[in-house]
Amino acid sequence: MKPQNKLKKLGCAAIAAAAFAVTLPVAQAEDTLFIPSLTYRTGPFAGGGIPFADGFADYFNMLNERDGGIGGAKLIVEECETAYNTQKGVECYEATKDKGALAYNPLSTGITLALIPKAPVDEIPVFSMGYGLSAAAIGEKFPWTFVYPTTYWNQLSSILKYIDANGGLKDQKVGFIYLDVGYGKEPLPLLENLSGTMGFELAKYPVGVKEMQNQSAQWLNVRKDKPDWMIMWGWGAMNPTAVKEAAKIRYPLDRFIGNWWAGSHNDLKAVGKPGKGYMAANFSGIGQDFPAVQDILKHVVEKGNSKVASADDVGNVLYNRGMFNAVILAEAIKVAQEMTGKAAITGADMRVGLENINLDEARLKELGLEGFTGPIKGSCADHEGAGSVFLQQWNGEDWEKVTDLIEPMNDTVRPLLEEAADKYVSDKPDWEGQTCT
Amino acid sequence: METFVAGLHAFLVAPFLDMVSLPDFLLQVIWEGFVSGILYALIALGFVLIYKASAVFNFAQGIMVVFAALVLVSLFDLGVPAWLALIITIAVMGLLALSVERLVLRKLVNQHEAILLMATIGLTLVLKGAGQLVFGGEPKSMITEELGFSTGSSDWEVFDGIVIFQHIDIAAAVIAIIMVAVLGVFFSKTRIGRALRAVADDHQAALSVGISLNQIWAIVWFASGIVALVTGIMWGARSDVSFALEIIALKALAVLILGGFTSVPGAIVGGLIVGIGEKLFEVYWGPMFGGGVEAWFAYVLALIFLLFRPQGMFGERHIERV
Amino acid sequence: MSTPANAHGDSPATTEPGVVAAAGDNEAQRREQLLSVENVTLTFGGVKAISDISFNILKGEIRAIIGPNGAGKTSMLNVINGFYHPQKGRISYKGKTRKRMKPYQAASSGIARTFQNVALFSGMSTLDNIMSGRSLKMKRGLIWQMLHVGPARREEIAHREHVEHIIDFLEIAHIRKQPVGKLPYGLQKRVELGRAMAMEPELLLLDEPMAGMNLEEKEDMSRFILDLNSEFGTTIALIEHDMGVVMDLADRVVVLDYGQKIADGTPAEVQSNQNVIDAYLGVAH
Amino acid sequence: MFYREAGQFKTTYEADQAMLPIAQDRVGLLLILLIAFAAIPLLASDFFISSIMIPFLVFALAAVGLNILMGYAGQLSLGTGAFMGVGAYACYKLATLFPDLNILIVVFLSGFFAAGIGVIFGLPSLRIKGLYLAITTLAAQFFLEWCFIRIGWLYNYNDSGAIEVPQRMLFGLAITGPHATPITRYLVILTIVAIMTLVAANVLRGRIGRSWMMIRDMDIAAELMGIRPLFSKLSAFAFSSYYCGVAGALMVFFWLGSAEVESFDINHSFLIMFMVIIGGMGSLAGCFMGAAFIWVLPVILRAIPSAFELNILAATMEHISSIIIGALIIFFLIVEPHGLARLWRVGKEKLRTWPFPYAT
Repeated sequence: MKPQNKLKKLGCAAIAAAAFAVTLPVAQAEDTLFIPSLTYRTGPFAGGGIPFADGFADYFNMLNERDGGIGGAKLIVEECETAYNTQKGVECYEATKDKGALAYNPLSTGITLALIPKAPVDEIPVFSMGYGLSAAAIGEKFPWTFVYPTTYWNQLSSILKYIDANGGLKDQKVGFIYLDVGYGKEPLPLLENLSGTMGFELAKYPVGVKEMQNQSAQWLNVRKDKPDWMIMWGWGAMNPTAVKEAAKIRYPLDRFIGNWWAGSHNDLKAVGKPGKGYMAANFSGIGQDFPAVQDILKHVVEKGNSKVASADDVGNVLYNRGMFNAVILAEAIKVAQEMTGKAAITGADMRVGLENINLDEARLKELGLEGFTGPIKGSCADHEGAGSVFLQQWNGEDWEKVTDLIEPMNDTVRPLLEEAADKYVSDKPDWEGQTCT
Repeated sequence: METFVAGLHAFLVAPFLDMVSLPDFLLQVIWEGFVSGILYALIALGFVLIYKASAVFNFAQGIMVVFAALVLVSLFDLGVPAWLALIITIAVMGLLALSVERLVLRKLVNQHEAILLMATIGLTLVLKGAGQLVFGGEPKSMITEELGFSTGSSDWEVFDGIVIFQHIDIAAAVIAIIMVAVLGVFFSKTRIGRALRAVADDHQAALSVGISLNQIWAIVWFASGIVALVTGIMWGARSDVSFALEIIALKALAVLILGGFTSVPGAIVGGLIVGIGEKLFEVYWGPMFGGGVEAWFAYVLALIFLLFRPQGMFGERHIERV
Repeated sequence: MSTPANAHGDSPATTEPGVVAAAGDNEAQRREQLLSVENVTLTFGGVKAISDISFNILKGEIRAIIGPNGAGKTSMLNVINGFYHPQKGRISYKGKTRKRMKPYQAASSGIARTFQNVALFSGMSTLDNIMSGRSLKMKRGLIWQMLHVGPARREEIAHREHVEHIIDFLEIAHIRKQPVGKLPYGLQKRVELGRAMAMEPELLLLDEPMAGMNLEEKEDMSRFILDLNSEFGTTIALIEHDMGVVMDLADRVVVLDYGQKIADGTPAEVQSNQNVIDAYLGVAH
Repeated sequence: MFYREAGQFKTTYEADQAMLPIAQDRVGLLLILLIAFAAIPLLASDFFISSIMIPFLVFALAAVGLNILMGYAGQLSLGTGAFMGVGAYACYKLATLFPDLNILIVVFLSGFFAAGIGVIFGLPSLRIKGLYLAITTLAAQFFLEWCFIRIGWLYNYNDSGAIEVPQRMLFGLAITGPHATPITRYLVILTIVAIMTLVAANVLRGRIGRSWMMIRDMDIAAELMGIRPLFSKLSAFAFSSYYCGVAGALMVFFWLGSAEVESFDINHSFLIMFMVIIGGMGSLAGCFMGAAFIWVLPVILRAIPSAFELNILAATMEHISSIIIGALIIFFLIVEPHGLARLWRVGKEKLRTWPFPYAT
């Protein structure tokens, strides 16, 4: 027996092993800041993922073009496609974490949940901007996770506050239509709790991921139950279908409020005029009338360095939200640089930066984002910033901001968040929190 | 014991009382079920056409629906007039049929049905990738009005209430009926149609009387492509055109179980049973289980049905021989 | 069709006359009855495949079932091993009357068979096909199978030895490891016989064991059947179209036509029966 | 010339019945195991281990499970994803209900739940065959998915609706949870997969495996030879689902770390079916080849743009890889419907007779 043919037999495995055995060293000739961007430009939710990813990338590009990066260090944004799929998301994480990743924006509840336990081990913070696990707002329990500017729970409280201020909430019937996955179910504990304390009746209408475009049964039930208000936690193709169905059963659309993932331009353009009156929460400004957005147009889009299909897409709801995500990260990088005194920071530095973020009105103006959003101030204990949301309304062709910022009912929500955080940690005996003084 | 009786009452009696107490609402539920049933039936019809003529279980039918609708909408977005976009889309579906026949089916003649199924799943991946590559992943809205369909609705006042009919739904029903009628005439009156049936009955016999199998295959795939386009327009008008639609097409598989793989009337009746059945079940029984039962109702119905009638609704009992 | 006389002349089995003589009428009467079929009727949706047929099979004999195409011969075998369930009639096997029986119950009570159109396990090798005949004889449970050590392994080896004897007996050692799907038809028939033999049946049903074979292959097959009958004492019921073969092999013959029994007796009796001659020469149809 | 069995005489049936009767194959397998157990942990990067090897092993095990059902017993199933889910949720429940029970025992126990559910949804196979059966297994897929969402008890009423893996130790080493290193998790999975594959090979070459193949090749003949279809088909469903269940438990506990229902959706059923088809129905080695092909190829394709500094969007690459995989599936079906395993065997046959191509 000779060995040659064995080599052939093992060829595949050997080549693969050799190819991946050595990780390529990251070139550190000049200081760089590496930011992985987990995107979903494909799959059933691509409609929301694409503008978000564009806004995210364009803002960092703009900083590179305009300011030469942050603190002299160039920003490198590497996209990794997850298709909103947890397994691919974890793969993206594994593939990029050793390149000096500063923070992860998982952009899906499933991926967020998978990354939260990994963050303290690999010392890379997870920044799930207004999504993921609401309980992660509790900084003592989740040192490595941030949810600025607010959580699903606080957002829900803002929406309920709006309802309360517009005709009262007591003894009303509130319908909650939601995507039947972790994301949609996330606010249910709070909703059930508040329905008791605030005295409204709750009706739940789950929409399966496979049934997103087939909601007539849910809306028939709505027609039967006649709730006074409808709240939606929807995403992707679920949103336009829901608004269409609501219009079909002649539900008063100005009493139908979506959360901030259920109010994008994509969603309502697919509905058009019949969607007039539908409202949605938002925490990032709409349109191009912000100096920062103008800078993006000037430095990135007009030079052809953006992936947006047309310049008109800049400034739409999800584009601006992606940009806002980048703004917070950029600000955290800047804070971290100032606190550590080095340009090329690490994930651990980034955590400190995120914790000490302070986007007040003055700073927002400096950034060219006056009136874009409410102020955000983080702390060791508060990884949420208890930000406010405003409501926007579809006028048949475009979104209009129709309310001022509505403060959340933080006093009610915070204890519940703490309870939830305790519960999350309770069955993990070796979970490491932090003490804030 | 009491809870058991109460549960039994809630399951077996209360839903029917509900139905009777709001008859106009019941009618609305049945109408909604009827419309989605029609759409399931149309997808199933595409399956049946291909299976009848080539014994290929075309898993790609669902993605063909999305693909056709995407081509149409994207052409319109590029500034092509609606009527021209429609014609070009039909041509694209024809081209697709030809290439599927040339590149895939011709090479897989006489293979086991599982292999052919797999090939169409491969085709699904190709179409999905190509569709997103060319047209992008964003959902698009169907050009309903531009194609001449009304987006309004009409009310029917009955039983002290109203039943709302969307015009587009009525159009879907009418078009489905016309298509089934046209297919019926096509199968029984035209030369190609008769050839198709000959192929369905016996491939070799059909070959021996000089019918080109390749031609037939291309034709049935084209026909299913057109059925897919119609389905895509109708469903797209109800929600939007996106790849999320593909998963709904899987329901047509349950329809096929009820109706049988080769029966056109079976596809229609099966589609309506699934459509109306799942709406009734979701609306009247769903809340008992926390809702969302629509996701599995059709399949479980098909499974139970098969246990009692393995040959399907219109199939004949098969005698096994050794 | 070749005349019986011719076929007899070509028969290679020179020891045969002795066997036939031993199975004379009186002798048969004294023998124990292994299986009896009484007034069996089988219909498929109104079409009568078998109507009111009775006959018996004695222990140790070779019983032939003959008749023109569509006479109901294969249906008869299907009834005997429980694949079809007759609407009327009784079947007694080893003295016990059975009503409705599943095929696998028939198999475990000692009935094996081969098929008109070879029904081998096409994805498996010759060896595995014949080993599959030992399924009922192998007893070791899942846990032992999973470990494949000790008893399970010893059992496997013991049965392998038995199967190797059959392979030697049927002279198919050279194709032991080949997938059966690619074997020529004659060999496939032989493997199928081997598979049935591996079950060590008391009653072996052969459905046209020589269909489509050339003369040489038929001679081989006849030899195997006779040896099987005489060496192992297996009772055999066979369907065969070649009258020469039937006349040479069978102790007694039952003739079916259009689902009805038209004759029953020794080959000589049947051969001279007017009904049989009419059926075969096509007087009625 | 080198791959030849001339001179290797078998003098006992035992030697002839060995799993790999040819000496070269035995050495080859040994080498593969050596690489898997020693070379990869020593040399490979974390990314290679945690994003390529671990998923590859998990999917290979699931593919073994499905192949038992599809390739050996001839029963089509589209419910693999859900059966994996049953294993994963069972594992989670057991691990949290009995925190002191060794996690490996929990993993092996959880397979039994999957097996039980598999048997229930295998019942229609007694009356239905082929594609009809495949569609009824969709009922299992969608019904179970719904259960995973709707029955809060299954995920301990977590607010997130997901199951989260607790940390568990073995010999003082964390083997699950975020502190378990990729190499530890890899070695645990590798050991389990190796043992379970060996067990599958043993069962498949014995009486039970043969009875499955009999049902697959000619169910009527099998029944006439004493195989009870009820027992045989259901045991195949049970055995197959057990494997899928363990694979699902491994997937969540040793790879993902947490999972929602989407980790067990219909796409996973298809993914594993592709692996079986591409690898080769009725071949255990094929399961590994198929899993490697289907899982590793997209990873490599994704790595191409950054490796060559091409300015291609990750999403574009995703679409292209979907097209390529789809086209390859069709290509394989046309060229060799029996998969990579058959290609490999044909290659070996050629090698055996080389340089005399006709000496078979």
